[in-house]
Amino acid sequence: MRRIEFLGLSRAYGGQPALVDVSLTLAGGEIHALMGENGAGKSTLIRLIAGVTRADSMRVRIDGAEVPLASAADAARAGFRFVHQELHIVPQLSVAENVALGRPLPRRFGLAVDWPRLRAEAAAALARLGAVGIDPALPAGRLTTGERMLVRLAALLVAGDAAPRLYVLDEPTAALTHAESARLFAVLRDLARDGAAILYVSHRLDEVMALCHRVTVLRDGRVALAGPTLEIGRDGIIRAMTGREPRGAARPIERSDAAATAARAPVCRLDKVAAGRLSGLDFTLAPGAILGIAGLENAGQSELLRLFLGEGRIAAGRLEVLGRPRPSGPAEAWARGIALVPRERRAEALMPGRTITDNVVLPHLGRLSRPLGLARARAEARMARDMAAQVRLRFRALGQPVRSLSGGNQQKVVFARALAGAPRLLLLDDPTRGVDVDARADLHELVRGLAARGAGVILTSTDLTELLELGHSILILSAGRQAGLVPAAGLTPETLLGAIYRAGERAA
Amino acid sequence: AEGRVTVVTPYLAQPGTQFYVDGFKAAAAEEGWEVNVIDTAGDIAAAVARIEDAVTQGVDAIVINVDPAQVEAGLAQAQAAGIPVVGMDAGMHPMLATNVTSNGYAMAVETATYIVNRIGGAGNVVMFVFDPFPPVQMRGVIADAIFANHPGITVIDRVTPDVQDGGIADSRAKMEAILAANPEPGSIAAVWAAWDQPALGALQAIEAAGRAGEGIVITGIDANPQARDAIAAGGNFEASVAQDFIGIGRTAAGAVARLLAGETIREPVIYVPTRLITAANVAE
Amino acid sequence: MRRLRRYGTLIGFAGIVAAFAVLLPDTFLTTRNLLNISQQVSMLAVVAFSMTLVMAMGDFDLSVGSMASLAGVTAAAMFQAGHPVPAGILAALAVGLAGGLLNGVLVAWVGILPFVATLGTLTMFSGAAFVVSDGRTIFGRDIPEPFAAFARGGVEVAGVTLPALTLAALGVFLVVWVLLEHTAFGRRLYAIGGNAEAARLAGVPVARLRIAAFGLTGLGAAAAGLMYASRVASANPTQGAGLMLDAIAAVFLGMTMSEEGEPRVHATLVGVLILAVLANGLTQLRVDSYIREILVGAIILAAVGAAGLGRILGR
Amino acid sequence: MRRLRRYGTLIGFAGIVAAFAVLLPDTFLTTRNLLNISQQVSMLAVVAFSMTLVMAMGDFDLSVGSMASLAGVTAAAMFQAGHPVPAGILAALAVGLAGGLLNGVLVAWVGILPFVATLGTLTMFSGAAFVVSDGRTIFGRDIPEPFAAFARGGVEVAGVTLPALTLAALGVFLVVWVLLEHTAFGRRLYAIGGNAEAARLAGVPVARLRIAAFGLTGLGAAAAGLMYASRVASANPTQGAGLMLDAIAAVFLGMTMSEEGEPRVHATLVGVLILAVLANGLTQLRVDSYIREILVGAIILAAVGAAGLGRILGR
Ligand SMILES: Nc1ncnc2c1ncn2[C@@H]1O[C@H](COP(=O)(O)OP(=O)(O)OP(=O)(O)O)[C@@H](O)[C@H]1O
Ligand SMILES: Nc1ncnc2c1ncn2[C@@H]1O[C@H](COP(=O)(O)OP(=O)(O)OP(=O)(O)O)[C@@H](O)[C@H]1O
Ligand SMILES: [Mg+2]
Ligand SMILES: [Mg+2]
Repeated sequence: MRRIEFLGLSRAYGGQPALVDVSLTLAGGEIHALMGENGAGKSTLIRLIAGVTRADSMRVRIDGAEVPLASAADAARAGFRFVHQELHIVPQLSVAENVALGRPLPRRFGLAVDWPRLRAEAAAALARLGAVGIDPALPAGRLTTGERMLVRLAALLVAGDAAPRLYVLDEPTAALTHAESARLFAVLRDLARDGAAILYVSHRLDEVMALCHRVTVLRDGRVALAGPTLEIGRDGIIRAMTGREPRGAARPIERSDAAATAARAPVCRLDKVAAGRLSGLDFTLAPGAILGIAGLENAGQSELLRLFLGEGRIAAGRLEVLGRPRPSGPAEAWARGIALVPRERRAEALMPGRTITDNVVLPHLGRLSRPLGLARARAEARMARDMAAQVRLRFRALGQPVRSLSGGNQQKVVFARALAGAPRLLLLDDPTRGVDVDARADLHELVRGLAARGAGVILTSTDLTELLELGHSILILSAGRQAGLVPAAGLTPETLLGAIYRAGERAA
Repeated sequence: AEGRVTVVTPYLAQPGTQFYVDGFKAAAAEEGWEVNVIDTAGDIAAAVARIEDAVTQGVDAIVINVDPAQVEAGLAQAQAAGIPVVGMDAGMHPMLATNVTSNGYAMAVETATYIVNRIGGAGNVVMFVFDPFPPVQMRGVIADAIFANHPGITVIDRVTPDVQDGGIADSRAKMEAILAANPEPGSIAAVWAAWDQPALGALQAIEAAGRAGEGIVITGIDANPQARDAIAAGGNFEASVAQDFIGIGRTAAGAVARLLAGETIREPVIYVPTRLITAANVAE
Repeated sequence: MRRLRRYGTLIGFAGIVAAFAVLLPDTFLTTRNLLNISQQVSMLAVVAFSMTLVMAMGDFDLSVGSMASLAGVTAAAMFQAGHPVPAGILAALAVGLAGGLLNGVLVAWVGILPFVATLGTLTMFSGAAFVVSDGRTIFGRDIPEPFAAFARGGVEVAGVTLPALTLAALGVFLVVWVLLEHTAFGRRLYAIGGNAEAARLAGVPVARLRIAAFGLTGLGAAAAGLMYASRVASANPTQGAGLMLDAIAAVFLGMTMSEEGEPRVHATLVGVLILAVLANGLTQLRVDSYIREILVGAIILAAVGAAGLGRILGR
Repeated sequence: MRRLRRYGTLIGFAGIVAAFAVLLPDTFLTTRNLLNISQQVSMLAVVAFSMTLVMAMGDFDLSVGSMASLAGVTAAAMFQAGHPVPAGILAALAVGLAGGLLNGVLVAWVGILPFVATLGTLTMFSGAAFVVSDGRTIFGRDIPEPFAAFARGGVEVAGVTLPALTLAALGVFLVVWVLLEHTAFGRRLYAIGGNAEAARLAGVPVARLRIAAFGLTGLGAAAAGLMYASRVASANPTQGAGLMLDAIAAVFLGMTMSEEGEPRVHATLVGVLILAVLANGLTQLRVDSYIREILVGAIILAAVGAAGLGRILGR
């Protein structure tokens, strides 16, 4: 059996250690989970072994033999393949070229790219993931988030110069639907059975328990625990991650929160609204209510949320927000107390090069400034510091660029921005993507607290458990149409999934 | 005698400027001066700045090849520091000790009347002009007046070429378009250019269009070596006016020498003679 | 390493100044020469400062040079037609503001890339400058004495006369500095530069701010054009042409000094000074014009190169 | 909507051609005039095509104009010194390649922003061109007849003489097209331009490719400089200066035609043709030169504006 050993990995950023003397042994045929809170150092570890970030120290042995690992090319030669945490596709290139990115392309006459073969190879890799609907010739810029992730995953599977020995995936399921995830797991099990080693990062404990043979837990850049998954168990993993006892199950949904405020004017009211792909939207959101939107990937969840920002043209029906017609655009929306956590944190939410403070206070600048628009740096810093504490952000300084935060902590910055103004309508588009279990519970608590104080919340999530944990009621979207509105109580992820599919079939 | 002299010009890339700078340098070498030539590539404010720098540096004299009115801020500093400034084809100005140049009106008279005579006072004429630059603008005015004085002459186009590339290529493209728009043989009798580069561009366009045989008369001004070659070849480019560039440079150096010797120069402008160049005298 | 990265360009600048101070002990670090430099560079500085506004949004304005020319000839043409000095100045500034707003509308509403939009208006403004001036240089009697006197004037402070042009540039610097560093407006411009789509979704009125910023840049270009016209006591339709590339270069030089490579107006000031000091010092050293050009390029690259190397090694 | 967005610029171009065809029925759409246009624009085209290589990576090369001048005077100076024509051409191309590689190294290894790096080398190359030529125009007997004859020559095909310059530009077009569209090299340049981080993570050798692309752009600029020198049978140290901004404009015009706004060389060709046709047609219409400038700007903006509006409305 093949053994891949990473020994003594260390890396510090600006004097702050992100990884301290971490060692990790992977075996062929095994799926190995790498767990840890946001900022624990998982992605850093992966960037080191991918040769894209310089390690302060690192040794690599494959079957006992030392191998160099100083560049991405070295990693490719060693047979390592990666899907990194952020979605890295090139929108200008075709799907097929994205699948083959960084690999030698098949050629004709030793020069020109052999397009038919390139496409065939990409199509085969995509088919293995069940993504038969994606045309390899299409520009990747036209794909949805989930499809983009599938393209990156397919890139793992195409043939290359060296036989693949190790597959590394950093939170691959964060953007995938249930069905797509299931497909991916089957493929990973196949790859392991064929003798490859797999290193798998996820914050979803269920996945890890079901999929992985062994687990290594990082805490503050050090190995906190390592061993067989089944022996350690759920609670053992959480204890190792947080250093505390696991909390109880999620708080039962308190319907009284909603009931107390139901009498007041609704937060928003939709009367047979049709807009773009959306149709038949007909519901009222009371203060304190949390509405979950469920549906297949691309059923129109994001468009629905964006309606309240003033985007999209309303073709029929009436939409009222906070007692008035909807705002004319995002600027007016934020001013009226409507806040959004967008789906794609990199593309739609963050200014990666700007500081934490800049990112948090952006929509609230008007309120934070003196007359004539003179900015008050101290008030801005205060807001950022308060909110960072509320979302339990792990950061070095408020002045550090958001780019240098871990993925989950970047997401918390987006959350902090949305919560900062004590919004009256909170729109959450898959809001806890990549956030660790513990922090996720905190964020959920914040959302419930906001609702308890009378705000309305509308939420989508690729994670059905999250929808059911937070939502008071669930709206099922099917190809843009409102196909049902049901109380969340009594639903399980399985029954909800069934309802979504049934709605889909009815629509077809 | 020892002497440090700074020459400031925005136009060094122009062939004419290069020659009088050469003339000036040659004379300066004989005098044993240290000469620093500064080109500001068309930027007048930078010319002011460089004059100021020369004053700071404490040179013994400054020579400018730029409209003095526009660099008055620099001239004022020079005057305050007691440093004499000589114009080399610059223009007349009270703060200049003197200006050495050719008579621009006379040059335009010579080429415009050459064309009038050659085409018998009748026909269509294309003019290449450049009004942003006053010395060249006034040539255009003179030529306009002379052509207007002959009812048989029509000016069918008054083109301002793009001079960024030196003026030849764009003039050629413009002339090609004009030829295309006037396809009849004889529909263009002459091309008058306010300096040589457009004339050369027009010549290339006419030859490339296969219309060299129509007898289109081209004239330029400056008689730079490339123009002289063309005139000597006996084609459409028939005449240009030679300024004595070297002479202007040398005369300017002479003026500087007189000033350094403590003399005051009385005349505000010193003219250096020019000469019409045709196939007859081009070989000289 | 991070130090070298951020301060590389500044160290380069200090090195240049030190070198000239040693090579030109009697003339370089004199009050008079420093004031001369400040005055020589004032027009470029004004353009570069206001260019920083649009570059904070990640945009460009290539039309500033021809706008400066247009503003200059507009004022001069007004003077020529007998209007008083304030009227000419106001007209020129109005033209600058209008041209800048046009750029903004083309970029923000019509959706043309800033590079293409301002290249188009560059051509248009330049054509307009030729039309307004009839292609001539307007000078001499046509330029009123008080207008030309401005550039020659100054304010006496503690025995030193601070040139009016220098003070004007300082004023523009202060305005842009306050705008960019101390107002919500400036913070929002930087947000647009950081991620325009994210800024829009976070409630930043992107289109309106873009138009406003381009308007201000146009205004700044017009002010620089007026300063230029006053300094050379004349106006011609091409005199501002050289400003554009130098202004962008100054902003980019400054950008090497900030960690995330965003333009900051005080860094732009350093960029402007590098260009000015090089021109002044090398002239005084009587370096041959041609060699000087090669040197300016090489010195800029060396100064910036230290910063760049720092960034690479720190990765 | 997507159609309008992608084809707006192309429709604009067709509109321009149609307008000139109607206004100039006898002279515009003639073989001779079209060949003239193709020849007039060939040098700009070569620069723009090779510029497309670096712009595919999201970079710029501002030094192409002064590199073209430098290459021209290098060849001419070789001729003047008595070297044969092939030696002069090779020397000029070698200078272009070396200068381009220098740009690449400054950008990829030293880590200087392309804008600053190539602005620095622009100045250096321009200074070098002055030094090589001693600031003069080299012409006449110094330029060997066979060299000048190239630009006057052509290849007779079906009774029409295709100018040699046009054919040279077509050759460069083909090479760049194959490189960008059909080789792994070109596709990786697009990967760098589209998402440099993704390319780096995927193991694309970013630095090496950048250096190679800049090298090729330098080579292209040198080739354009040689074509220019051959066409005007002379070389001076500033004659390429106008090429840079126009080449970038052409690439940007083309970029409005692609979905994700990436430069494509066939789109660059359309951009180049728009500029050339406007210059030719408006001159033939004898539009006043000043008004012509305004019109060129306005027409370009209108042509591109349709594309931009499409993008906005389609959003
Ligand atoms: N480029 C960088 N500059 C400075 N600090 C960094 C940089 N990249 C990562 N860090 C720091 O290193 C630490 C580990 O981050 P890493 O991204 O590895 O966390 P992670 O375990 O992947 O978290 P998540 O689950 O949120 O993705 C964090 O404290 C982060 O702020
Ligand atoms: N800034 C400029 N812009 C356009 N063309 C210019 C410029 N400077 C010079 N030229 C052209 O280059 C030609 C050669 O320059 P030069 O300075 O020798 O002019 P000139 O013939 O000496 O003028 P003058 O009539 O004053 O003696 C000029 O005739 C002029 O047409
Ligand atoms: Mg991570
Ligand atoms: Mg003269």
